[in-house]
Amino acid sequence: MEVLLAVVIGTLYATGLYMMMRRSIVKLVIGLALLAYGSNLLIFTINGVTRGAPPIVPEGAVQPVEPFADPLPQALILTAIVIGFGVQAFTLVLFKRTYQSTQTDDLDAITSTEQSGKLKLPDMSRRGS
Amino acid sequence: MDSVILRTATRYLLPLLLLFSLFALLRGHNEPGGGFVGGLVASTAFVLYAIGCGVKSARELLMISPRRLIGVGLLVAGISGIIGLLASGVFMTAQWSTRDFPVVGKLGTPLLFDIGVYLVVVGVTLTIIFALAEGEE
Amino acid sequence: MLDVLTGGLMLIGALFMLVAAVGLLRMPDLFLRMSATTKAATLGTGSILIAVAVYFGETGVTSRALATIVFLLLTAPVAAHMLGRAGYFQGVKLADATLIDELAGRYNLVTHRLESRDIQPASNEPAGEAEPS
Amino acid sequence: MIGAVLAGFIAALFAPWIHRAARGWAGWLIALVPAGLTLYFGAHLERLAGGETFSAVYAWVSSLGTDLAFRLDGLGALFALIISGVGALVIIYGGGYLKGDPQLGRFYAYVLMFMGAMLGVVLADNLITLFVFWELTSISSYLLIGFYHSEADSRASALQALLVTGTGGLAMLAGLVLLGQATGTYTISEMVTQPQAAQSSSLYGAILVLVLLGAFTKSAQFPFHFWLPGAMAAPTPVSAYLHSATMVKAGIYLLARLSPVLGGTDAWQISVTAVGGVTMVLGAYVAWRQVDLKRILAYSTVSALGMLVFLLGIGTEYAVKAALTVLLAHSLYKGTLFLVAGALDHETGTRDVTRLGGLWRAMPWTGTAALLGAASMAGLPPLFGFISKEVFYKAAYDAPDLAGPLTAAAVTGSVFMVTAAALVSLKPFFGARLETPKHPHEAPPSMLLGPVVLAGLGVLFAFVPSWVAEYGIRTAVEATLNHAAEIELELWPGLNVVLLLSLLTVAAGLAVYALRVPLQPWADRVDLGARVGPERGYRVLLGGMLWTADRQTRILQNGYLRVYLMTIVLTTVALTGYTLLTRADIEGVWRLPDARFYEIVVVALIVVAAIVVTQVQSRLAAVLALATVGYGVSLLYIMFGAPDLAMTQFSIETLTVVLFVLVIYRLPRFATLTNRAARLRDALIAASAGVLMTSLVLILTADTSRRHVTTFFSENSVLLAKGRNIVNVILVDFRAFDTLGEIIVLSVAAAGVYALMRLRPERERREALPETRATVELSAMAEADPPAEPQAADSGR
Amino acid sequence: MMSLEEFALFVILPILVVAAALAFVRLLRGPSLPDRVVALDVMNTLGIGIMGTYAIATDHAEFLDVAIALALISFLGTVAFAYYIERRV
Amino acid sequence: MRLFLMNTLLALAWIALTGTFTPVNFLFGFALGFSLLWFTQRLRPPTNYFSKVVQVLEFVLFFLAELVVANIRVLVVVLSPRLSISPAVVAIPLDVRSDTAITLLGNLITLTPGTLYLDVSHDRSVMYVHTMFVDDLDAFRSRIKQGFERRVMEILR
Amino acid sequence: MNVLLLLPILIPFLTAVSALIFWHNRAIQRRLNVMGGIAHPLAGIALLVAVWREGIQATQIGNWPAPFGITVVADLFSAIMVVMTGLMGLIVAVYSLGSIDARRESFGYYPLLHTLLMGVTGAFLTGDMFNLYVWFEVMLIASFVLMALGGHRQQLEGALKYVTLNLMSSALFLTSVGILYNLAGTLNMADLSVRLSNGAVDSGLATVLAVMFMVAFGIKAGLFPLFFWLPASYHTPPIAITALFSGLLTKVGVYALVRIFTLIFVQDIDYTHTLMLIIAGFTMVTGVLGAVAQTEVRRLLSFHIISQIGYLLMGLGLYTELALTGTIYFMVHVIIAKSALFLVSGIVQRVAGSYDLKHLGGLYRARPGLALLFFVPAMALAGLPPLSGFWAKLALVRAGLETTEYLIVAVSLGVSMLTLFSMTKIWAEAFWKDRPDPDRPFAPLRHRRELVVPVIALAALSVILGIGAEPMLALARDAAAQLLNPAGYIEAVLRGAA
Ligand code: NA
Ligand code: NA
Repeated sequence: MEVLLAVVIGTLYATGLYMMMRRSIVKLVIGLALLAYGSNLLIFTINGVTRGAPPIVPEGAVQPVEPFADPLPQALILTAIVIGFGVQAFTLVLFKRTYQSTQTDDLDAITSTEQSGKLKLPDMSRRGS
Repeated sequence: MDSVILRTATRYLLPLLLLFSLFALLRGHNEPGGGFVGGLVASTAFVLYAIGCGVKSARELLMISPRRLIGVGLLVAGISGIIGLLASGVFMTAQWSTRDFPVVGKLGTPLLFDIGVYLVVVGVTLTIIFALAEGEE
Repeated sequence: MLDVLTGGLMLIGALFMLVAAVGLLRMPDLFLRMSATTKAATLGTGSILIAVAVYFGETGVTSRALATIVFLLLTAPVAAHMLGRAGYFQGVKLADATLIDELAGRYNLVTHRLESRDIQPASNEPAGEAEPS
Repeated sequence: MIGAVLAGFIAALFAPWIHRAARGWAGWLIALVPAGLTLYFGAHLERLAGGETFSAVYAWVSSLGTDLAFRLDGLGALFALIISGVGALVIIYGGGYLKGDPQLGRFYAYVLMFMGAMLGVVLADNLITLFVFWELTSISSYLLIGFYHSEADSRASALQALLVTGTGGLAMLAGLVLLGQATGTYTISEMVTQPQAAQSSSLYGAILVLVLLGAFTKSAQFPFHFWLPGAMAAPTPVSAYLHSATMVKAGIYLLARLSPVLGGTDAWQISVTAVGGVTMVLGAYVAWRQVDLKRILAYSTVSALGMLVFLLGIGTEYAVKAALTVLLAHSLYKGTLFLVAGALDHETGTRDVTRLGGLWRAMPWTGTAALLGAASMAGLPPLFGFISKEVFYKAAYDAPDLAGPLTAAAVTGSVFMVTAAALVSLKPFFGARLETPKHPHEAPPSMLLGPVVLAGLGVLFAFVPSWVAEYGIRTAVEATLNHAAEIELELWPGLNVVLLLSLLTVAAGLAVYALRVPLQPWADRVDLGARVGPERGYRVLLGGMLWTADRQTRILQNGYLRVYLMTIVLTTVALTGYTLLTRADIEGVWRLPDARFYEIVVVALIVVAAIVVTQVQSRLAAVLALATVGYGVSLLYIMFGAPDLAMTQFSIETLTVVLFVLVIYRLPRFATLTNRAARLRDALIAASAGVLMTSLVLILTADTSRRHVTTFFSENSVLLAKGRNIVNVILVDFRAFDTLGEIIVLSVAAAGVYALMRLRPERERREALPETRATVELSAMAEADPPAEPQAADSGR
Repeated sequence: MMSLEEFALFVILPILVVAAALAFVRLLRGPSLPDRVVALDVMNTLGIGIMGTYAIATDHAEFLDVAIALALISFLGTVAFAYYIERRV
Repeated sequence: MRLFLMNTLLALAWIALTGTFTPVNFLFGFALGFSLLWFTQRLRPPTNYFSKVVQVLEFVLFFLAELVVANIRVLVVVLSPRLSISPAVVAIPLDVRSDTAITLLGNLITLTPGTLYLDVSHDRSVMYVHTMFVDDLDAFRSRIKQGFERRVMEILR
Repeated sequence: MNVLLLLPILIPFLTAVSALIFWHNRAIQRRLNVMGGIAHPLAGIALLVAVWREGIQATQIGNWPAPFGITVVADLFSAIMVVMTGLMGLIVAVYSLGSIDARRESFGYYPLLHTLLMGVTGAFLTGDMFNLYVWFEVMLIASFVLMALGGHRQQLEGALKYVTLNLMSSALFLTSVGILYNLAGTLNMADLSVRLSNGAVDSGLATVLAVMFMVAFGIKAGLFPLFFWLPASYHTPPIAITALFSGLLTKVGVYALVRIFTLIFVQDIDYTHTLMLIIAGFTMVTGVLGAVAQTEVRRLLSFHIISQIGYLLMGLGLYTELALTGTIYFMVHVIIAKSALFLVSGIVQRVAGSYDLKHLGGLYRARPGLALLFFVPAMALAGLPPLSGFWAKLALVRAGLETTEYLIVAVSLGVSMLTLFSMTKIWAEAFWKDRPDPDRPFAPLRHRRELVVPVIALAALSVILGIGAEPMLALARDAAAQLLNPAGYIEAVLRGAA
């Protein structure tokens, strides 16, 4: 199963990074989200996947029944997800405000904080559609 | 939005959602759930209400400003840790009641902490969504 | 015996959900798709949840399963209604087979208020640009 | 002794205040400090001559082997006397020269600070302490050269001097540290006792080069000499003090001080003598062809410094004696001439020798001092300069190797020095009276004291040569060589080759002076320095550095976020990938999946949805596909025993969708902005990162037997933490500290969103675009009036 | 003879995930945004079913709680989407 | 009185949710319910539960039957090779006016055969319904009115 | 002792929470800000004294034994950094009173400020890798908001890049922590140290992971070629915020690097630490050249941050006691000097109306006091003896020469020359040069006390740290010794464990 999950994880990282390297603000933030899925799933996967055995102690028992999923990575991911959510919410709004302020969502046009105007990238084109 | 059935459904859903949110919160120590999910469900209730009946009504219903709720939640969580500090000299050491309660099991500072989490999550979600919804007049 | 009941309920549920999905895929317009899915999905989920209740046979589980069903019954139509409205404002095309559209032209496109009689001759044109598919 | 060093710094602190309080008398008052120091050092001469040394050690930065160790020996005393003595005169002189200048207070402070630093250099017995003061002299010099800071020239010259001496200084620092390493001590007096330690070290070559770099830049040796004429932008008393009498001699001091440790080797003799010789000839040659008095003096200083280095390179006992004699003589006559030049400038308004002439009558005292100084510089008897010239020639003439060429170089340099001396003394004061911008008067007493005293000393010393030899030169030579020496100085050594050479020198020098106008065009043709000289090199280097800096920054910090991201991704992939391939064992990693049908479908769904996200044209459709990915991931969590995780992920997913919808429905739709090639390139880069992560997962999941702390949680969750849901117990108890941080993050994010939405710059709020305003918001339908929010009071602070 | 748990795992779950895949095809094809949202909504509902089934398959009632949470919260997502589709027109 | 009932119901719902029937849990649930009711008091339109129990039960059975029938019909259509549908959006004049009634009606319509509640006009006089199969518009209208609206009016009266 | 470890975290926490609750009352917030600002460094100093006297302090949050619970632990290095955090917090808190506008104050400036301090302090004190991630995030989100607070276009543009690139780093950090747990089965740093050194973990994979951490922290620290976010954003928020960021944020990245590359990843020093030296060299050079190319003071100083990070990394790469002493001392020095420079430039802007050297001038004559306040930290930064930067440089140079890493020494000396060059550039342009627009008078400085006192304090510290370098150097040396010999740390953390 880890093999398939490994492929999923690779895909999430790749698509996330690809989206981040676009020129659109929205794609950027979507890319960040994909990246977050990727890292969460990676932690989940590498620390041992156990089919259908949540780390919950049955009522009346003192210990969970073996085999059970490692609870610690789950707790870590949970924390990471929630943190990621907070950060993402802020990021989204920040990007929206940036768009409103600059009146463009083309990241290539958002360079005014650096003295770079003269450098042209080979793959830059005017806005398409 | 002028939708009768959304508005009506929301009014009936709200108590149900809140009830479930408390359920999730209180039971979280033993079953899936906890302050975070509980808080999210509770905020869902208010967000739905805001969509159905307007943000202003939702704010009135909530009574306390979501931002203050954040502060209160953090304070509750902090206090739960400080209780441990005062009682045993180590921050966040759990202090438990001696007897069991239904659903919750034993009452203790970890639950208080989770309540803090719950309040923070409600406050945070609503702060964000209300602020966005009220937009930029 | 209970196993058979559970299994049967699950199977019925799963099949209805499959039908809902097929309907979603096959139906020619938004409204027909929703028409197919709201029912089938609700019933399908409902059966599975009842199967869960039967399987576990605990008060807590049963009551939660039932609560979920009630919730679904309460919310699925609301969601469909909301999406239908949205579709109307977006100018979603009705299937060619549609006999009549008595709603056409009755939404005020500015206030989004729905009237009981026609307020404009034109059928509903989208007020803004539609999302390209 | 530390008091003597610190006196300058402490006085510097109070100097501006004294200046404000004492007005015109401040210079005289402040000069009491260096004058007192002169007496203090003078009072030690007797006992120094008796072979005593004085040292004091105060713990300072012991962790780095740096103590405030000071040691007064003959060499130090000679320098210290020059420093404090000339310092006193220059301060008095400066009071007159800069009378009325609002910055005069600062001038006193800087000069005093410099003096303290310079005393520190010559008294320090610890290499690092020496370096500390060394750098302080550089920075004082920077502040003083830039004294007329409104002038772009002054600023550029100050910078040039700082960069050249600073760079040399840093090289020297490395050299000194290496020297400390090689000898095992930073204490100079200890180091001197074991010269073989450094010279036998494998680092000797590096040490030598680095230390010499420091000394040569500071002492304006070719090819680093060019900063010194530039430094003439400083007020003239500064030039006299720093750039002639003292600071530039710090390099000489260092060479002398370290000559027992580093000297005596072939490498030392060849490099030091050669550099000194070239500098000596070149400086003098350039000097006579200048028209600015100060530049003439500056180049002649370069030449004199070359002379000193040249002598120290020869390194015989006699050469050292000659060097120290020349040093003393030079300080006296060059100080005189600079102060005279300042007086001329001050009184006439120009320093251009071609515009000065016949001033003797107007400025007789100044003229006298000038004549005495220049005569000393030219090496005429009966002046101290004559004595120094004699020993200089003799040192070259008696050099163990290559005496012929060395003597020739010495004579050549000296010839032009004579010309230069004539130029600064004869030309302004004699001949036809020329009109000057200002009507000349005799300089005020404060400005006469310095030149007259210095010139007078030049005469006086010539008549007490044995006293000077005994109390000034001998102890210094002994301190330098670290062994006893016999020193004699005579005003009249008798008729010999050296005297003949001296006569020849004076005659030739005066001849060049007389013929200087016809010679000038011929000389210009020989002059390569102006075209390919080191100053040009400095400019090219500086310009190249600026160009590189600009270019590099433009390329690196180009402003394009996607390029930044690409760089970071590539760096990560390259470093991690390389390490993985070279360091990790990746056997047995590739294996077949063991999966169930529904798992495969879910996985496929996620993969397809993720790819769809990248390809879809509609933003909201992308959000929906993203949500599908999220739901799919949640399903995976369900399937692998993580209900809490799934629950959280589902809830978050939904909330995220709501947020996305709330936020992005106003943003413009996607457009394809990059071309196909760029997309392909990015896809490849992204895929490489994906492959890396996939490989990592495969490698890491090949062995999952490494749980370590988990058992504790499962064993104690119920018993000690009283909860059955272990994940939740971890979150609120075992690792509640994490959760505390987590809710803080959430809180701050909420505060941030709130602030972003509500707190707008004034201008932007006023100019809110119509379409922005017209957009319907949630509250619109609820007839919302803005809720009670804090007054964003713009009381403007 | 297959146990109930196996039945859930190897019959019911595959049906449900296939249904989800079909719904996803609709999500891809649209054509309108509401169509896609309907598809997502159906996928959510399927998710509830999957979790119920999984609860049976693994004999862990905990998964039901997840299903409830999903039901409660995903409704909000659909409503919000619908609301904003309408608003942005 | 009505509030007390609601409160009790909520307490019972709590017990159902938690699955633990003990007096303490009931009291706890009651307390929770009380606070919720207090919290949500401004939302509630008047209803009368007690007398309607029978009608409600009858109604539920009717509805479940409709739901099953509807689904089978949809199943048949969806799976038939040719989609034999004749959709329409129909305006149906309304007699009920209350929010609750309209909501209930709308939900019922959506959940039953081939029909989908779309919206109600602002003045609440007309409801718009989408249907999958229609031959006769009037017959359709009256089926809705008789089958659903009547029953809804009954239980909500 | 427990309390001493927690106070530096709890004080800013309670300050922030109280300020959040009094969201509507600026006056109370300002008072809370000062109270918290004073209490924080005091708590830090108390902790430092305790560590100095009694050795490494550790406590287990929730009383769960290490390595299962989360450890809060302070060795000398941590404690020094905590004191610096408190100090910078106080300085900026006071400066903010006079420089942050009322609107920002109304929108949570003070709670954000103290949350940032809390995050930084937490990062310095935690003994757990995942908890470190959490504190990093606390610090980051607070910095995100502070950077964007006010909503000016430049701020938003800067924040966009700042946020995106830092989130990349966070994702990588998180991934690496997950892998670390997979490899070692524990998150406790001391336990990790034990398990990585006793062969329980595949050392090849550990090296791979080490490199991943290097990149993740490298982004936060602003290393070459990962620093882009810094020059893109640091000059955009109000100067008090920039000063705080410059003083603390990248330093947390460096702290993390030092921590893990002395405590945990020391199994392949030849590879990892050599790599670090290479990166350090490039970081120094590209940073300083970037600075040289700027004409805007804040940008120039921002590029310098990068350059100085190179020095900090150099010490770690050399990995000797002297080198780490240099790094720690350099850290303290650069926090003080750099913040002072930013704060001074803020005053310059208030007086002369610009941050741009082209528009500045004439301040040497008109505001000599200000000139002095600039000159001292500027020369300290350039490494002029006997100011603080010199000793830092000297320690590193000595360490480099002793380990025969001549190239990096040469680079570091060259870079120090360029640093001097760029400092004199500001000096010459803003202070010496005449004012280009003589008609525009200098503005009187309002809120003089709040603005000037912090700067004087920093300049004085820089001088004291230079002339009286020995105590701090001795402290840094002891801290370095602790770093190089992790046994004490491990013992202190795992003491209670089985
Ligand atoms: Na920084
Ligand atoms: Na930073």
